[in-house]
Amino acid sequence: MPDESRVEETSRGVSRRDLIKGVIAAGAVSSGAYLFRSSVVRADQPAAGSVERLVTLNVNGQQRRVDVMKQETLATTLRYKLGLTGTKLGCDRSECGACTVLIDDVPHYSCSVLTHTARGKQITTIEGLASANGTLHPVQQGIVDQQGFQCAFCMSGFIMATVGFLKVNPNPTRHELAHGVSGNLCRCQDYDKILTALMQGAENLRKVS
Amino acid sequence: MPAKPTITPPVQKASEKPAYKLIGQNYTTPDLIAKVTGRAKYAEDYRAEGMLFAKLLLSPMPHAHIRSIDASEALAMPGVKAILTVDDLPAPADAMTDLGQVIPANKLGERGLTNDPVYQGEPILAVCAIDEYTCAEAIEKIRIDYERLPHVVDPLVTLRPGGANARVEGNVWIRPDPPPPAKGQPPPPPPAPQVQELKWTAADFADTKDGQLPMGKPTDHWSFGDWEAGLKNADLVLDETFVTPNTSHQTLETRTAMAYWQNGKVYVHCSTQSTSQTVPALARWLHLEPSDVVVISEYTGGGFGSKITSAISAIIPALLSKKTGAPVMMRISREEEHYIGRARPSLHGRLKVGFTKDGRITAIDMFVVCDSGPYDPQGDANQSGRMVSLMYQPPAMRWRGLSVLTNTPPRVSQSQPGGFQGIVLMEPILSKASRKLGLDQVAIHRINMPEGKASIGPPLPNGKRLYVTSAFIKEALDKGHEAFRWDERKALPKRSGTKARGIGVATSCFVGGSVGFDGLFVIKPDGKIYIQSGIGNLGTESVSDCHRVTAEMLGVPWDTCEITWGNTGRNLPWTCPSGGSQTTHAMTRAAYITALDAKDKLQQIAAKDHGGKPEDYEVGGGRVYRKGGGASMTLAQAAKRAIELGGIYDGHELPKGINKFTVNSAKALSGQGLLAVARDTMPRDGQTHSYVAGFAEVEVDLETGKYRILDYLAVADVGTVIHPRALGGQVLGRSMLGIGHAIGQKWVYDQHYGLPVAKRFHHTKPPTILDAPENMAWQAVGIPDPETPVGARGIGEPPVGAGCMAILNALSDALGDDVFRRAPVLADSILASLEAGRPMEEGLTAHI
Amino acid sequence: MGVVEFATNPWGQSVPIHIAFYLIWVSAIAGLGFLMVHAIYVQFIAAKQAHAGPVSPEVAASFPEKIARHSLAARLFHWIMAVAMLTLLVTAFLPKVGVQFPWVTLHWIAGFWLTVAIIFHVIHASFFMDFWSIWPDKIDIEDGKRRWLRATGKSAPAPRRFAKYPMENKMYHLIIVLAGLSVIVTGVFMMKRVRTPLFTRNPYLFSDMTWGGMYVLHGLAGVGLIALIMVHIYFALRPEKLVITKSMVYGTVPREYYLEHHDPDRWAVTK
Amino acid sequence: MAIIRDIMPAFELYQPATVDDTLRLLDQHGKDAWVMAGGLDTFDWLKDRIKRPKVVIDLSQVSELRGVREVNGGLEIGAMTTLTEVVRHPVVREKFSILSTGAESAASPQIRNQGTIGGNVSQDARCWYYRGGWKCYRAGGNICFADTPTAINREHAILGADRCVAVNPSDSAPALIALEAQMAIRNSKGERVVNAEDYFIGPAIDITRMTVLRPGDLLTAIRIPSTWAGAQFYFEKIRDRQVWDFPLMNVASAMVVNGGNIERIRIVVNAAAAHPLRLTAVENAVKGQPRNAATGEMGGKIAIAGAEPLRYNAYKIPLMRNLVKRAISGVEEVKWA
Repeated sequence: MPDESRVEETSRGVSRRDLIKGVIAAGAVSSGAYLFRSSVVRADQPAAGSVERLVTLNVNGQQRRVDVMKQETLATTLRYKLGLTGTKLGCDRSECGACTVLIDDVPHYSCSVLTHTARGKQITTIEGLASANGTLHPVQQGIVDQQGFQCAFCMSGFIMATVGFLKVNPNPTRHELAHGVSGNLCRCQDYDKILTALMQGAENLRKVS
Repeated sequence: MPAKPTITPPVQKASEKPAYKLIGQNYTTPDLIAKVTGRAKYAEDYRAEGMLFAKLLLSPMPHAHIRSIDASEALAMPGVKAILTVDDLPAPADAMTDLGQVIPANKLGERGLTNDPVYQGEPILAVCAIDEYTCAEAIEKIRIDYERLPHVVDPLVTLRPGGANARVEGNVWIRPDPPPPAKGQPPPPPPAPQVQELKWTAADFADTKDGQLPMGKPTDHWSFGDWEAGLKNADLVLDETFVTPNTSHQTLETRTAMAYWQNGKVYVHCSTQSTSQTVPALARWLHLEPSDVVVISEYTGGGFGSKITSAISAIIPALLSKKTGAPVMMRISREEEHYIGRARPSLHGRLKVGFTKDGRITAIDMFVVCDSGPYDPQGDANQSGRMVSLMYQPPAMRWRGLSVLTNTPPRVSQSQPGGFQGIVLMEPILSKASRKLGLDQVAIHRINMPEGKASIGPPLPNGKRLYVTSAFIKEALDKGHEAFRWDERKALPKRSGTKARGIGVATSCFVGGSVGFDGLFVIKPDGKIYIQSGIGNLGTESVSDCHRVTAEMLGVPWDTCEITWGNTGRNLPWTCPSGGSQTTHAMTRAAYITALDAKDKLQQIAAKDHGGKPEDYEVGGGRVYRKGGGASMTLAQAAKRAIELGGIYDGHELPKGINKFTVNSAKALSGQGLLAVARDTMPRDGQTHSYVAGFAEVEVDLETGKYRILDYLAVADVGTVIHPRALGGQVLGRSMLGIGHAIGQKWVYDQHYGLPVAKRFHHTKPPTILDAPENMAWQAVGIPDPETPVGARGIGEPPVGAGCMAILNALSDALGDDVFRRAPVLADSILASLEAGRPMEEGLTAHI
Repeated sequence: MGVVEFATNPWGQSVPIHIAFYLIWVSAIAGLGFLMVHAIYVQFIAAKQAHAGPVSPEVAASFPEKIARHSLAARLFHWIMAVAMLTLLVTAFLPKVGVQFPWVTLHWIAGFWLTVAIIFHVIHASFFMDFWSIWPDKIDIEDGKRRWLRATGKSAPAPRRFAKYPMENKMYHLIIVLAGLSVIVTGVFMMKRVRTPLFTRNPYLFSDMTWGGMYVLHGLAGVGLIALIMVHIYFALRPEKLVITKSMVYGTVPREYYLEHHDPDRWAVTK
Repeated sequence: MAIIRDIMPAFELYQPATVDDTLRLLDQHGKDAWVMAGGLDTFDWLKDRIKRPKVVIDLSQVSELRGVREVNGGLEIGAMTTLTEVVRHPVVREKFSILSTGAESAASPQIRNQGTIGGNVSQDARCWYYRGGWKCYRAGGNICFADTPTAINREHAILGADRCVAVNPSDSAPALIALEAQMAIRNSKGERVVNAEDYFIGPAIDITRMTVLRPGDLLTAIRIPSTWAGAQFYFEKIRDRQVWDFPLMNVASAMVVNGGNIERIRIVVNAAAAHPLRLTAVENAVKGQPRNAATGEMGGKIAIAGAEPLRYNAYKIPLMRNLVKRAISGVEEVKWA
């Protein structure tokens, strides 16, 4: 479709600026805030298993140094400190799936993972799916093909859950895929169209791989 | 078992297929790539330099008065910047209905923060600090001295003699009768509603048998026809009580907002259904000029009626930002959303309905009690009667009702407000009648359905009743009857071992459009069409769908259209609220008439340059050309000429009658090309409504009470289909919202403390993907509405009632009558009733 | 470290819920402490008790060998109460100090029997016994003073012999009545909070605050009883008091004891 | 103190790498320590700021607690093995399928990817009053809010209630008890092993705990003997929504049938009481009986003896009767037309 490329450019044009602004600003906010927090959180006495504040995370193939509180969840770190706001917080209680990311290729609710637990693991977020030149991941393409989802707040979670599930079962039936993404809630309740789009995505993925 | 009959995929008959190039075609919406890549920015995704965070302190009591607040310790904490209380808020502001009508400020209305909390979870104050951790610690250091007041969370409990009142002023809303209009004057606006105390007598409660709704004094009533005679002469009269649930909207994105001030203007990044309409709403709450408010909401994570304009909570970060001089983000948590996120009011309903032998309704006597929450009166009670009067076309009807106040979270319209409850109260009676009269469910629906310019609602002062623009629900029923293979399924056995099967049909209707809004776009010298859209982007895709009409009318390819949306700083026109399913109708009309304005200007420009009269010219294929060939110019050339000509052509002169909001935007865009701007003043005979017929098959496990939905088909009468995939998403998505009301969604309150115990999704039960029917399909009748140029109506609402009741009617078909008497119907009530041979769940207790 | 534990009720109000359970140890240690001090005192410090005016043999001879002290009913009551009370203490406090077993049913059943016993006792004592014989009177108080003065080496007239019940008995009974009635009254209401065949449950019978008060009173009286019972048993086992303990079994005291410790005018026994 | 939810209070975090380090930390911090496995139960308590441990000991780095090992015909499952790993393990699926079915019915895929078998059996009660932060018996208070005249208690206990009427929500626990699993518990003094059915305790014994674990204890492994390998299994879970929701009730049975007669059987129901209920009376009654509907009916009737409904959970009695019946005789084949 000719209009697609255009769409891609404009929408990216807009959001890339926001994204960059986001990253810089988020950095500023968190570090500013964080210097302060350190005086409140008591410093740890060295003991077996005690954790450092400065950790290195492997996010979407990049090593990111980040200053993390003990009680900080991965979703918070990704969104507020690394500016990766494609991962959404819908319930913060592992009841909706909007925050789903891949940790070593396995779907997890990033709202319910301590950032410290994700050290040394491969974290993949929605921002890490499309290739650098902008080519969409086959699952993302499947959604574009079928106009899947409505408000799309749940979308990145669904996509990550699907990508993770397809690694285990690349050729699912509609029913199997439904079970695969059953840990994700859509309040627009667009489940039927979502499944159609994700099945399309699975097919796209089989074609390329 | 034989192959289960499958649902034939939706197809529009050639005869129905309109001769459009873009309308009725699928396409990729301009917001989709940003969405799939995670770059789409919702309110919480914005960050600004030095941004502070805010969190709310919520009332622990359902009803109280605050004697004093001691925040000294909190304010002394390093990192705490400010605290906002109700004393910092501007005076109460006007509210806006689903349809954009302004209701003057209600002095008992909600204010966002309060010293007199009327429900547990109501925000008392907001703390602003350098991060949320500090906010939380600060809030725990604040000491508040509450005087606890009597509370009530059950609308029937407060009506009992001696029952507590939810407000000090009383427990019901009264609408005083408007004074009679002066000679030759238009009728005055209705006076503001008042809260009064109303208690029913012990006798009112004593007279009713278990599970039957007592009917004491109502506060509101209307009727038409001789309903008493209608009931007297009926062959069958059913007197049934049914209770609908309170359900939170539970948009997946909470109503988070971030705000900052710049040169006297406030910039609010919020989660709202409507873009343009949110500006005046915020302006009212903040006591600002609309021109000083900029709303940024490119993407909204769902609304369903709860974010028509997300004004009330959005002013908190705005005011804190003013106080602290820094951007402020107020992230609303899921639990906070349960409190301030709005909900659909429940209706307790009791209907007496008369039927003839062949199933035609002779009269309806309807009584409803609406749980209106602690604040503004909800229209649901009255709307339920209106929609029943349209959907089932009773020759005579009486409606009585009252809106009761309770100490539970504020209510607001939710998809098909009132209409849904009306359908849910009425449908069980229709399906019971079909069994009592030995009639087919589809038949008994069909015989009562509206057609053509069917009447709706109570008589006006002049004695006449309003009527709708059109209704093709009978066609929808026939289409569905065939596609669902109704008769084949009917022939299947109902029982096998421990399983029972049933099929159900239900019809539903609601408002499908409004009129009178503006369109605005510029054809620039690059030949592209720059469309300004004030429509909210909450997932319906109407934000771009409506503008397909522009491209269609100008005969240009879609990729020459650039849509600007989601930021009122970018010069958007006055647009309807994205609610009540009015957008597709209202804004395709606006797009249509604005395209006519562009055509007209193109023809005039062409005539000026190439001679002849404007009407000698035609617009299409990206050109304006003389009929029968000859002179022509491209839109690019025309745009250049428009700038040279100035005046009306490039927007330096603007037409009368367009909204002030649009005027400001148009002025800002003037001189950039051919500026098309117009207000929808096109005639419309009747009120626009849409309709859906839902068909379902369920299988019940008689040993556990669990049931599966095997198939669901929705057939929609929405006039012309603009964007099939988006329409399908709306039809089945909203059907699922209704199905959620049938299979699980609810509130649970402990009446002793007046507190909610169900606050989590696994308590309130929004349906998961595995609770959805195993097969779902949709179809559209596709007959254009005669009263609007493109013939398109909205569809967001009617699928809800059809979805809910097709399921419950199928359940009754499988299990027989009197197994349940309220929604939702879960395994426990089915199993308990089957075990006891009568309805076992409490009929009338609220929130169980 | 407060004596009472508070909790936040569903409305966010702070209400008492029960006593701080370290009080169990406080009470136990206090009881132990008292009896050790007392033992030492009696052993090494206390002067031989002297009573005014010995009784002439003629008078003495006029009394029976065995003086009836407790009727059968009174003894039965005492032992039923004792069993109930010990069961209550054990079921109440062992789980709190880490010995876990299903205690609630035993506890309320014992409580039920204690209540029945007490009701019986009140009626029995009021109408079938010399009701006033157990309450301290003027003379007891004067003699109390005298004993104290003499014990502290000051000069005072010798205290008279006791009436039916020695001063200690009377004081003890008085305290037991207070503690006992507190646990019983609160305990009866608390049965509305647990499943018993006796009442239909209604945990919302009182406000959170009132309930809290009851639990605290129940607890305070309860831990109080730990010390009281310890002391009671201690005295029952002391050699010089064994006569009285036996009388709670057999019902009588020997004439000699009666004449030495009691004043026939104040405890008239039928000759 | 004003109430605020959704922000975790600060705590000290330890991520030990070995069991020994973990036990040392547990001793060092005693009552202040909170042991976190998958964290799904933990985060609720912390995010609601209801429980405020000074120290959280995260077991995620203790590799010796992960994985499934075959031990002479049976299995030893590390406590930190995720439910997904258990569900997908070939031997579990082949010989002890009741466990994979049970574990697979829990929560949602992402939760099973992170939630552990140890955490699933040790999770706290889900009574909405208790989890809402109401200071009830289980929370150290002096009342059960779920058993009052206004209480909404459709999900609560019909058996074994003692003041508290909460139920145990685990979906894998009944399967493990049916398989005669044993729980290996370690503390600094050494290891003790308890039968799965004795691992859970009711409110009568200790109203504030769900299991025998005390401060300093660590559940290290779950051992499944070969006793029931390849037996006939039945597991069924009834819940409102097909994802996330805790059981309204679930049932697990392991059975050896010989010549149509039930030779050996173990049958367990959960979410009926504060701890999983092994139905020994039913087991004894049906042993030796033919495996048919009549025997199932009989078993079902025996199972509900003494059940006491609350205001809103009477349905659980027929539900338990029917589930037990099915667990014995299986579900009838449904034939349409």
